Formats: sequence, C-alpha cells, structure tokens
Amino acid sequence: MDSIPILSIVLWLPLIAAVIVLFLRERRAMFAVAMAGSALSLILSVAVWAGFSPGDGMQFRESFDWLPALGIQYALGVDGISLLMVLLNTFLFFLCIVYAWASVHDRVKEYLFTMLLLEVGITGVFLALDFVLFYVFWEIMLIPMYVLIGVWGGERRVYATVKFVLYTLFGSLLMLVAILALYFVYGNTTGVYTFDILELTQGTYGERFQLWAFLAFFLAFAIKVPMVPFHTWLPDAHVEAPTTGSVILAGILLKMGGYGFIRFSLPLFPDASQAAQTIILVLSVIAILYGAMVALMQTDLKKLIAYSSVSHMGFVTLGIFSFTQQGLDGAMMQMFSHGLVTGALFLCVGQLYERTHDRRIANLGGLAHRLPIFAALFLFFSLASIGLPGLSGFVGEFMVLLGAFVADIRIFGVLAVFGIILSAAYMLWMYWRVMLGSLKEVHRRLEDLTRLETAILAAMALVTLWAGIQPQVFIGIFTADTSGIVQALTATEVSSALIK
Amino acid sequence: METQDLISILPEIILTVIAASVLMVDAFGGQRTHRSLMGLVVGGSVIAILVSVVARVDATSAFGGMVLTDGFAVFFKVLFIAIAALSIVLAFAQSKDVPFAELSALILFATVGMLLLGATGDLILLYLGVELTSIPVYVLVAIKRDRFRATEGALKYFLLGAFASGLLLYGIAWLFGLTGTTNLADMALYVQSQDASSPWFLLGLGLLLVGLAFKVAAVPFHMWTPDAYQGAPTPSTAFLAAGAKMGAMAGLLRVVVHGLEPWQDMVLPIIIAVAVASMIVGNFVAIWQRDVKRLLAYSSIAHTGYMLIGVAVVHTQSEAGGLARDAVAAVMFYAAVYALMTLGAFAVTFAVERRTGGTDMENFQNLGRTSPLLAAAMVIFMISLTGIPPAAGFFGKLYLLQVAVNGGLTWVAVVLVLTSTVSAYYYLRVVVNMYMVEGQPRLLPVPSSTAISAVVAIGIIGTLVLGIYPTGAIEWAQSALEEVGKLALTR
Amino acid sequence: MVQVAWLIPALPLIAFAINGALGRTYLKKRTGIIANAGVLGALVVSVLLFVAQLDHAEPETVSLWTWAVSGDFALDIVLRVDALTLVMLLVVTSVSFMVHVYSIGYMDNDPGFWRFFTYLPLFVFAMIMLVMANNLLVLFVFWEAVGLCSYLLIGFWFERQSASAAAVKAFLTNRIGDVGFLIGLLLIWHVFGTLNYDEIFSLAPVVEAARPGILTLICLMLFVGAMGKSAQFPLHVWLPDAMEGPTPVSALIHAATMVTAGVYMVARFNPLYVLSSTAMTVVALVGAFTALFAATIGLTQNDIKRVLAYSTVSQLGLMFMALGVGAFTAAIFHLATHAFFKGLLFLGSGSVIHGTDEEQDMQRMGGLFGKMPVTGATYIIGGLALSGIIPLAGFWSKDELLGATLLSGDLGYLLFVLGALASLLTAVYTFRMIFLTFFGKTRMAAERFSHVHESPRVMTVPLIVLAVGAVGAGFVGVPPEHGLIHNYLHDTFLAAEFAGLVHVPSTVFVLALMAVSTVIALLGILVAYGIFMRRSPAPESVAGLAPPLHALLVNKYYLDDFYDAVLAGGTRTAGGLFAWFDLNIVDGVVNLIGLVVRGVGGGLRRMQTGRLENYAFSVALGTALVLAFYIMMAR
Amino acid sequence: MIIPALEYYLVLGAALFIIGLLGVLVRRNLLIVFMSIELILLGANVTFVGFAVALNNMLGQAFVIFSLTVAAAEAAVGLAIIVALSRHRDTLNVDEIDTLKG
Repeated sequence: MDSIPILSIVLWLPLIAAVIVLFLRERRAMFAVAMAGSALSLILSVAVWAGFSPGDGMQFRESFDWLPALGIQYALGVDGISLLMVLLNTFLFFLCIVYAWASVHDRVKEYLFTMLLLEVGITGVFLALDFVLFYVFWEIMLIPMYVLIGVWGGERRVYATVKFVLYTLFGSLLMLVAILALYFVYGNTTGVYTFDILELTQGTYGERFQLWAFLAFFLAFAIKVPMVPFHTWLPDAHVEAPTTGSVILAGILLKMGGYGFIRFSLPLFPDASQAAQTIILVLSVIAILYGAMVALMQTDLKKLIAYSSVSHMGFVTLGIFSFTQQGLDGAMMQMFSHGLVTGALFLCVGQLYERTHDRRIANLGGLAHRLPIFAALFLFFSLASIGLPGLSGFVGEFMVLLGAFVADIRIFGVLAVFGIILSAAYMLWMYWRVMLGSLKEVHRRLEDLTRLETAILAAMALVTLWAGIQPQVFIGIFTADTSGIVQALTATEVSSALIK
Repeated sequence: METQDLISILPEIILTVIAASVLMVDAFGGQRTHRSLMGLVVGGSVIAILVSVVARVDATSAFGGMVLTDGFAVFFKVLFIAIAALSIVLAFAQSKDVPFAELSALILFATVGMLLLGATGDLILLYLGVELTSIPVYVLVAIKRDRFRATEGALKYFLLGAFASGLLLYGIAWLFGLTGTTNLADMALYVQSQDASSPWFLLGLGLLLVGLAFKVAAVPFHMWTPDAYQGAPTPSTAFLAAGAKMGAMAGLLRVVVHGLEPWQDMVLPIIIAVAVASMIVGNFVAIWQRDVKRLLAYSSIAHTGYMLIGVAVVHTQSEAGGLARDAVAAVMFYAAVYALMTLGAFAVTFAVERRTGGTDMENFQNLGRTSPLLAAAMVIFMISLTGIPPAAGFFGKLYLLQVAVNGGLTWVAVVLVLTSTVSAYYYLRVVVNMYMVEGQPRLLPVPSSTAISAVVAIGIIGTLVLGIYPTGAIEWAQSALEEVGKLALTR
Repeated sequence: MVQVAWLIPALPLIAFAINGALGRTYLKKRTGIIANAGVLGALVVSVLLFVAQLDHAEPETVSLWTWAVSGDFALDIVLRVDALTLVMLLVVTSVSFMVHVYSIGYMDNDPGFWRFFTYLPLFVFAMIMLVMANNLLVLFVFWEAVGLCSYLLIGFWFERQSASAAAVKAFLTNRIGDVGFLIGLLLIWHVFGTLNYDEIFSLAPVVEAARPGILTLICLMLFVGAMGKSAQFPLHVWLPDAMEGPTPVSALIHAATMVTAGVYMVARFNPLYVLSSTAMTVVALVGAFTALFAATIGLTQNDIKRVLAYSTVSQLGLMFMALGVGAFTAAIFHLATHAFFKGLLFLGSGSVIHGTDEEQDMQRMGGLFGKMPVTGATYIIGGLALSGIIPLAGFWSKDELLGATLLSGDLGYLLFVLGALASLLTAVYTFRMIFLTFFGKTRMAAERFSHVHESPRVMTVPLIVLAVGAVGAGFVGVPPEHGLIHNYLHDTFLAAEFAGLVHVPSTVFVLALMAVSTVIALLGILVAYGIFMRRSPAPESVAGLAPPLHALLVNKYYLDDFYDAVLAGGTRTAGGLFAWFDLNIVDGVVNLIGLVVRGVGGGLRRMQTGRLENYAFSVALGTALVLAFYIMMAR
Repeated sequence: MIIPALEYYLVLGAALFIIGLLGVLVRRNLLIVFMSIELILLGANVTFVGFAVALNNMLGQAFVIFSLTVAAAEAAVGLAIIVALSRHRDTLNVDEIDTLKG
C-alpha cells in the first residue's frame, strides 16, 4: 500500500482535474471532470483512512529533495490529526461541487478551476511535513478564495475579499519569518539545517525565542481560527462569499488555525504555550460568549451563522489550550463537527437565498409551510449547531468542557457552559423568525428542495448523526496522536512553573 | 591586449556588431525589413548568450583586473542579453509609430553597458558602464517625440541621471586620489592597511554610494523613476525596469563585494536605511496610483528595497558560514525573477494599452471577460510580485528572508514582510479591476500582436517554472559565486 | 431476560423512523397505528421485564456500544434495569400508550397528523432511554432529547406565533436548567473521575470525607437542572405557556412523564443528596414554596389547561418536598399516582375542548355534564384523586408525603403547613374548575351549546382506563410505609435508611393524619362549592373579594413580564451593544489601520511634486544625509 | 615653472563641484541647470588631474579623457531632449514641466 504515493495522488488529483477543465467547452463535461476529480480524491482519502493504523504516528510518508539549496523538501505524511481534516476537506469539496452543478451557471470554467485549486491548497496544508511546503500551501489557498469571494460574491465583495486576503496574509507572513528563525536556531544548536516539521518539533528552544516565535505563529493561527479580536473579517467574508465559498470558508479554512495550534504551537513552544494559556483561555471564553451575544442581534442570516462560528471556534481554542487529553480530542471533534454542521447551515442559507433572494431575517417568515423538507433539515443542523446531544456538535463541546474542568482553569469551563444557553437562544430565535410563524405573501410560490439538494444535505446529516451517536469511530483516529502532544506538553510542566 | 582579453569581452563585441548592422540594414531597407531585423537581433542574442557561457577564460580577470570573468559575470550576461532580446521583441509591436531599428540598437548598446557593469572590477569601468547604460535609455524614454509626457519623463531622468553621474565621478576622483588606484580589489587591500574611517575616504565612499543608489532608484534618490516609467513608451519602460536597473544592481553588488569590504560597518547602516526607506515609500505610495505603469514604478522601488537587504547582508558580521555567498546568490536569483515578472507585467500592460488606449486601472476593467488569457497572465504576475506561491516571486522573497534572518537582520525581515502585505493591496487591486468590477472600457479595433503574446508566454513560463522548481536557478547562482575569489572562502 | 431490555427503547424508535420516513407521502393516517404499536410493544416488554425482575435484587445492565474513549475518559452506552427504572418504565409506557390511543381521536382532522405521530414516539423513546440510562452523560443526552421533543410538540401548530414562542421559551428555560445540570456533571467527572452511577454512589462517602461541601455544590447544581425540567420556581414559567401545544402533548409530557424527570433524577442520586443536608433542605424548601406558590396562581386561571398546568407545578413541588425530607419512596409513589390522575384530567380537558369545538376559557363554559357524561364522570374522579379524597390514589400518596414531612424534624413542621395549605388550595381550584366547567347554568351561547357533543369512544376509553388507574393506583402504597411499592423500592433507597431519614410512623399517627388530610380536602371542596355554585358562577365575584391580590395572582405575580424585560430584554440590549461595538470598534480599528496606511501613502505621494528642483533637492538632501552620517562616524 | 601643490587642484575642483551643485538646485532655467551639471563633471575632472599629477600616475589623466568624451555624448543627448521639450512648450522654466506627478 505504501509503495504507490497515494498522498500525492490525493493531493494533486484535483489539480489535474482543474487543468483538464480549462480545455473543455460545455458545462456538463466540465462538471463531470470536476466531480470525478473530487470524488476520486474523496475515495482515495477514505482508502487512506482504511489503511491507516491509529497510534503509529506519521504514515504514508513520501519525500524528495525539492530545494536542497534552501534545505526544503517535498515531504508528505498523515497522522490521525491531519487525516480527519483531509477527510472532512475532500468530503465537503465533493459536496460543494455537486451543489455547484445545480446552482452555478456563469463563468463555470473559472469557478471550477478556482474551487479545485482551493482543494489542492487546503489538502496540502494538512499533508505537508515540511514547514516551507506547509507555508506554500497555506498561501496557495489564499488566491482561489480571494477570487471565489471577489468574483462570485455579493455587493460589498471587493471590500470583503481584500480585507480577508490582507488579514490572512499579514498573519501568515509573520509566521514565515518565525519559520525561518526556527530553521536557523535549530540549525545553530544542532548543526542540522532542515525545515522538517517532525525534526523541528523534537528540538528544544530557549524561552525568550519561544515566546517571540509563539507570538508570530499565534497571530497567524488566531486570525485563521478566528479568535475574538481578529475575527472581524469573517462576517464580511461570509456575507459576501457565494454559497460554496462560505461552506468551504466555514467548513475547512477556519480549521487550519486550530490544526496549526495543535500541530505547531503546542509541540514547538511548550513553555510559551503554557505562559500564554490564561490569556488565550480568556479570549476563548470571550469568543464563546461575545460571539453568541453578537450573533443574537444579527439581522443578516449569514452574518448570524458567521458569528456563531466565532463562538463555536472559541470552544476549539478553549479545548486546545486546556492542555488536557479530553480538551484536545474535544477540540478536534468540535472542528470536525463544526465543519460539517456550519457547512450544511451555509448550504441551507444558500438554498434559501436562491429561492427568496433575501438574507434579511425580518423579511422571511413561516417558510416551513412551503418548504417542509428544507425546514426539517435546517432544524436538524440548527440543533446540531446548538450542541444537542446525540449530534456531533455536542460531542466536541462536551469533551472540551470535560477537558476545561481541570485544576485551576475550571472557571473558564464554567463560563463556557453558559455559552450553550446563548447558542440555543440565537439559533432558535432565528429559526422561529425565519421558518415558523405566518408565511409572507411574496413567498407564496416557493418550491421545496430538489432531490439533489436534499441528497447533499442528507449525506451531511447522516455523518453528523453518526459522529454524534458513535464519536469513537472518529476519536479513535486521532486520540493516540493528541495524547502524544499532551504528554510532551505536561512533561514540561515543571519548567512552566518558572514562568507563571 | 592578448587574445584572452578579447575573448572575455566577446559577447559585448557581438552585440555591438549586431547593433551596428541593424542600423545599417534599416538605413537601406526601411519599413519592410523590420521582421528580418528582429530575426537578426534574436539570433544574435542567442549566439551572444552561447558565447558568454561557452567561451570561458581560465583567468579570473582580463584587461589587467578591470574586467572580471567569473561565474557572477556570466550569470548576469545571460540574464541581460535575454531581457534585451525580449524587450526588443516586445517593442516590435509598436514598430509602426516608433523607429524600431533605432530602438533596437539603443537597447543593444545599453545592454553592452549592463554587461560591463556585471563584469566590472574597476571604478573606471563602473563609471563607463553606468554611462553606457544610461545614455541610450535616456533616448529610449524620449523616443516618442510627439508625446510631451515622454519628453518630460526623459528630461527629468536625464538631468537627475547626469547629476548623479557627476556625484559618482567626483566620488571616484577622491577615492582614486586617496588610494592611488581605481581597481576595487587593490583599493580594498590598500584601505585595509589604512585607517578606514578618515573623513576623506568617507567623502569618496559616500558619493560613490549615492551615485549607485540613484541608478538603482532607491529612496531618497527615486523621484525620477515614476515620471520616467510613466512617460516612456511601455516597451522602453519594460527594458528600463527589467534591464537597466538590474544592471545597476549588478554594478552595486560588484562594488560592495569587491571594494567596500574594509568599510563594513560604514556601508551596512546606509544600505539598510535606504532599503527600509525604499520598501516603505515604494509600497505605501503605490496604494494611491491610478495608472498601472506608475504603480509598477513604485513597485520597482519597493523591490529595489527588498534586494538591498540582500546586499546589506553581504557585510554583516554573522559567523554563519557561506552567508555572504548566500546573500549575493539571493540577490542574483531575485534579480532574475524580478526581471521576468516585471517584463511580463509590462508586456500585459502594453497589450492593454494597445487595445484600450491607456494604462489606467479603468482600462483593465473586465479584462477577465474580454481577454481571459491575458488577465490570467496578469494575475500570475501580480501574485508573483506580491510573493505568493506558487509563483517565483515567493521563492525570491523566501531566499532573501532566509538570508536576512540568518544575518541577524530579523527586524528588517519583519519590515519586508509587513510592507509586502501592503503591496498585496495594490497588486490585487489590479486583479479586482480585471475580474470583480463591472466596467466596459471601449476596445480599439487593434489585432492582438503575436510578439506581445510571445513575451507574455515566456514571462509566465519563467515565473511558474522558477516558482515550482527553482532549484536549478538557485544552484546556478550559488555555484557561479564559487569562482568569485572573495566569496569563495566561506567567510 | 434482561438482554431483551433494549427492545423497550427500540420499538418506539423504529415507529418514529418509519413514520418520519414514510409518514408524509405514504402512510398518512396509518402513522397513528404504527406509533401505538411501538409504544404498546414497549409497555408489554416493560411489564414482562417487571414480572421477571420481581425477585432480583441486583440491578442489571445491557451494554450497547462504546461512545467515546479519550485518555482516562471512557464511556459506553449502557442500559440499566433496576427497581426504580422499572417503576418509571411502567408509568411512562402505560400513560404514553393511553395518550397515543387518545390522540388518534383528538388529532383526527389535523393536517399534521403524521408529524404528530412522528414526534410522539420519538419522545417516548427519549424518555425511556432517560430512565434506563446507566451513567450521567447518557442521562444528560436524553435529558436534552426530551427537551427537544417538548420544543417540537409545543410548537406543533407553528403557524401560531404564540405556540412557536412558547416552544422557544420552553427550550431556553430548560437550557438554563441544563447549564446547572452540566456544571454538576462536569464537577462529578472532575471529583469522581467517572460518570457511571454505581461508581459514583460507592465513592460518594469517600469524596464527602475528602472534600466536604463539594457534594452539596454538586447536588445543588443537579437540582438546578431538575428545577428547569420539572418547572420549579423560578424556572417554572415555561410550563403554563407550554399549554399552547396539543392537549395530548400536555397530558403526556407536561403532566405525566417529562416534568417528572427532575424528580426521577434527584431520586436516582439519593446517595449523594443524603450526604449533604443543606442540599436536602434547599430541595424541600423550593418544593414546598413552589407547591403553595403555584397553587395560589391556579386559583385565578380561567383557561382550563393553565389551571391544570399550575396544578402540575404545585404537585411537583410536593414531590420535591418529599425528596427533600428523605421520603424518596413517597415521592416516587406520588409521581406514579399523579401521572395517572393528572393525565386523566388533561385528557378530560382535551375531551371538553374537543367537544366544545376548541373552547378553553372556563368563563364561557358551564353545565357541560349533561352533554358529556363520561368525560364529566371521569373528570370528577380525577378531581377527587387530585384533591386527595380517600380511597382514591391521590389521597394515599399525598397523605404519606405530608406524614413524612411531619416526622422529618423541626423544619418539617413548616413544610407540613405549606404542604397542607397547598393541598387545601388544590382542592379549591380543582373543584372551582369542575363546577365552572360542568355544573351551574351554562354561559355558552345557546346555539354553540347545542353543538356540544361527547367525544368518540377512542377518546373516552383511555379516560375510563386512567380513571380506574386513578382509583386503583393508590392501593399499591397501602398500608403507608409497608405497601407493595415500598418493599419494591426498598433496596434502591437504602442510603436514605442508613442516613436515618426513614421514620416508621405509629399506626395512631397514620390514622390521625388520614383524618386531617380528608378534612382538608373536604374543606377545600366546600369552599369551592360555596363560592362558585351558591352565589353566582361568574368569576368576577371572586375578584371582588380582594382586587389587588386577585390582580397579582391573575398576572402570575408579574413574573413572566419580569423575565421578559430583564432576561430576554437585557440579553437583547447587551447583544445589540456588543454588535455595535463589534461593528464600529473592533472592525473600526482594522479599517483605521487601513486608513493610516493610506494616509501615510498620501503624505509621501504629495512629496512627488513633479517639479524637477524638488527631485534634485531630494537627491542633494540624500547625499547630505549620507555625508553627515559619515562625518559623524569618522573620528 | 612652478607646479602648483595638490591642494590648489582640489580646492578648485571642490569649488567647481559646489558651484555646479548649487546651480542645479537653485536655477530655474533648464539650460542653466544643464550647464551646472557640466560644471560638476569639470570639477571632478580637475580633481582627477590634480591627484594624477600628485600620484604621478597616468591612469588618472587617461580617465579624464574618458570622462570628457562621455560628458560630450551626454550633452548631445541632453540638449536633444531639451530641444524636443521646447518644441512642445515654449518655456524652459523647470516649474512649468510638472504634468507627471503624484
């Protein structure tokens, strides 16, 4: 199984499809190729999952010297943490392309090319084992997203997309400087000059350097998550992005921040992470409560869901920086479920927008009469987003709270629990104003979901239910790896006492 | 003048012969010979490139140390001849209203100057190279006599250029007087034994640096660049940005590497200050630009700032082995990548100018629909200029950043990173106009010229190949420096 | 035999799945049959299991699958079958079955028929799982699942704004309670390191010794969850509004099963509660106060269902009072009997509403007994049971309840007084309701009165069955303290015995108490008769007695408005403030940075004047700076 | 014949240099500015000659010949541009030529 470079195939398949699409003429052929490409990479990633043995660290590794002059390798590998994210990514992209088949009609060629390029960028981020390769993919996904929001977006799309690019670029460029500094510090101490992530995470670094480098990494990931002070790009990007753009943005892009924290910040800078623990926990709790409160008062449907994402991702950072096994596992599950649920919610809003051409909650009402199937699915995902037990949303939140209920950070756990009231409040209040109550005249002739749209949402609902009832199937993938990180972290417990 | 000296400047001779023959053929042939002229130029350039690579002299210098014949010179010879050829091909598209033959000859003469700058080991040759590059370019900028803006741009460029050359010459005079020689290597040896910081030495050094800084269009000597770039016809601007400036950079590198070693702690602060100023002014003012050529002018000032960081690192005291070699290699690689990107960007701007009659942002509107391929090319160039992978610009910046961080100039690296975020704004504004804004500039009935498409294609291939697999170019630059005496010893 | 236990939850779930999938398009009316079959199956299996388990002392478990393993946190989905579970199962499945049968008639002409019979079995499944959970997390999972079902069913007629609002209010208030529950759960995990019942109960004494006071905090937090779910003061506001849902829903969820989940949870965690006396007193006091508080409001309600709603809140208060004084068996006994007669009353009121073509306001009823004899008769039986008239079920359980409070020490006297008063008021409002609805001169328009008809047999048969239950259920607990139910539940509540909370009353005390209870009940009925039958049935007469007090009660102590203003309104304004803050300040900073950069750019741009001498000047200035720097550097 | 000491050359060269420098900065007329630049070059040449004589090194004087030829070429091109400019705008005042700015 390891002989054929399966990870490279999963990674570059969408690109091949994208290039083929460029040469095609009519719409149906383009979508066929695009769907085949993304479907194949989904199937392959499931095959990787099948062949993956949890707990054995990095597997399916490939590498060759890409740029020896600068010490850069083309190295791929996957462990529990990245596998889950790749699965989520390929799954969401396949569904998005199928959805786009029904809804996108202008500039189809550029659209599919951009989407497939985006998929390559994101998969690459999760598979890369070389820091520069990681950074290259981190940047590659920037332009397609920029074009996706900028060309197919709403009215204020230019402002939104430029803000998105500048914000992300600002954070990631600082990270690049930190990566280079890491390369040299590690090189000077051990004589080995490499960008290999696994090797660099083994190194120990001075506390002053750790603090500085941690800050640079933190900024890049905090903007991506997004954590509270750096989150204002998210609502604008979501409101203006096209439906599939929002799904990918919420489904996967936000997870790169969390993934970055787990993969880089914790292992590389244990002392700095512990020093920054309290501040980040405070920010996370603020994100949970503040995000929910702001979401409550939003008048635009997409902005409401965007702020709900800020609140949900607050749980992720809370879980990661609780430095407990349950916290990390909870954060991973929360990212996985948030990807599915919020992705589905954006699909629902997209479908709603296609029918009513209006996202303002005040103008909608009583749609459940005309759209029973849609109402059921929309309710299902709203409940999952609230964290109703039995659905995947609850698993992540609950385990994060479990992780947060330890020693001296219990206060953050208690405060975070109040988030579940607020999330129920804004979600149900929204659902009530949009779906229940009396139907408005103008929506008299709306017709319900087509079979295709229902199938897409049903697929996501199935996985959400499966992850809610049997989360062990997913937790089993990454729990061994997260425990490795937690042990490494707690081992430096004693030194962190010096800092506090 | 043994045969060896002759061989060392063979490429220069070939170019001069071609230039002269182009003028002769045009004198007799007139309009219809333009296609064959271009053939002559391109063929000649290819031969010149082959000669400069093949005909290598075993000695490291010729003409008594005045002309250096090491890998560094060869690298730049190949680059400059290629850029010249591409510029001439690009200019072919406007051969109707601009005297094509004279333009080609001027470009070739300027290229000879640049080759000399790349191979100079002596202040005299430096001055000669600078002038030989500048004078033809003054004419290139003013070549469209009927346009007032061209003449105004040329005038400003000329007066300030001459002024700077005067300062340079005065500086050289003093250095010659105090050290008794104009050869960079000997001068360095002499100064090492003397008290390097005597005021008179520094006067000469200062003026030398100012002259070179002007030619490289670094802040605060950059004021001529925007007006010259905007005024000149686009092919001339392309050559000015991709060729002439890179020639000056090669000359600066030569001087810094060979001559200024004893003045290390004097040179470093100046270059860093100028680099940071260029990055800030270049990027910040570019935000406001409405005209794409003027925007690319400010972008070139910013990129000069990036490259100067590499130049500065040559003289840092850090003990990491091979740092100086890496620094110069980084600048060389960046110069090559920048030349390709800018040439490509100007080629696209030229195409848009021909189709819509102007180079304002508005003229770029809706390019995504009217000519998708051109728009896609421009997107790649813009991304590359910003430094976003998978385009070559990223690796150029990465190498520079790596060198800066290794040389202890981390804060400068941070400035580079922050200002490139600002640069993302105005580069992507071009993309915004092309794809995301509804606007219908009226299209002139002008057929798209194959010449421009060729240049754009070469630019794209270069940018993407160097972006995806830059190892070849970087290793060539690094190996080229092995032969440079001073850098070989891994200091 | 216990291996088959998983069938009990499985059958209603299968019914839900079938109805959900095929109901809308294919099954339509047949969904009712499937739902009934599912719940009947669950009832039958429960009974079989009950019989099989009679002799077993040890609780048995059936493990289904592993939920999650993360570090030292490992959790499996396990079903538990022990005495308490079986009692609850019997109550839940039997009442549910009755309601299902009844609903076929009640929901007959409703377009959402299939949707109703999809949600109902889902609720039954969730309630069953809640009762059969073997660890705290599964309990919490289905705790919220029943909350969801109540949200769905309250907001069943969602085109009515009031129904949707009530549904959201119910869910949110429950969620507030769930926050307490979740904090309690997390504290247990933090302190005990496990969530399984048996391990928690066995470790309880050790933990209490190690960290005194932590158990009290945990019990109080769990009690907050119970208050939310069982609508105890101050989280009771959602139950009266929940009457917006169809009446069978009110009968099943808001009378018999879901609201008792809180009582079940406290009873289940008796080993913890027993160890913290402060928590016990809090439970008792809150229970007693809610009982009286709700009873007072019940007096002045004109909507027949709201009277019953406040009656439920009051009766639940009594159950918590019993739990608070350690009479766990009495509480569960009252829970069981209450389920039957309150279910009966609700279904009866449903039949009245059905018969009078959707009339719920008692002021426009009266004299319906003639028209609806069966409903009337069963309704009176239910009323008698509720008021606690011997020998009906309500009497025995309430009597034992009050007895237990009396014996439970000095606080007991206060509790007894509150309980007795509540019982008195219960009798008064129950019979006020009966007189206003069934007796006296009808206040309904003649033409409409003529249309009033008795409900079809499919609705009256469940009424009769429940009436029999209301009469017979009491004998399970006779004689007090030694009845069938006491022996059956004895092992479950051993912890209470060890803590010395169980007092065996002397027979003379029992008889005396019976007399007192009967007197109270009869007194209440007489008072109601006096006010509402003799003088004039119009309710204004009651208002005349004490206008300010009456106004206070009618408006439910203005608590609802207070909540709306402070909690809901406060959150909204705070949210608005944050939204403004986010848009202008946080985003403002980002845009500000953009403006600053543009400003700097603009400033620098102006330096590019286009005039030659400025350019030359800048070159000269540059040179001067370099040389000045060098002169400074040179010695 | 007495050979003036090196300092005299240097002072003369410096003087010419400074006069040329000021001429470029202060004067408005294009031709004057152009002539000032020539002055700077002359100043440099004088300094060169001075040093060459002092060092008794012929290289300096040879280089002066170089720089003069270059200056001549420069002058030719410069004047051509100035003539072209004057054909567009009859003024030679530096302040009027500022269409390219910002």
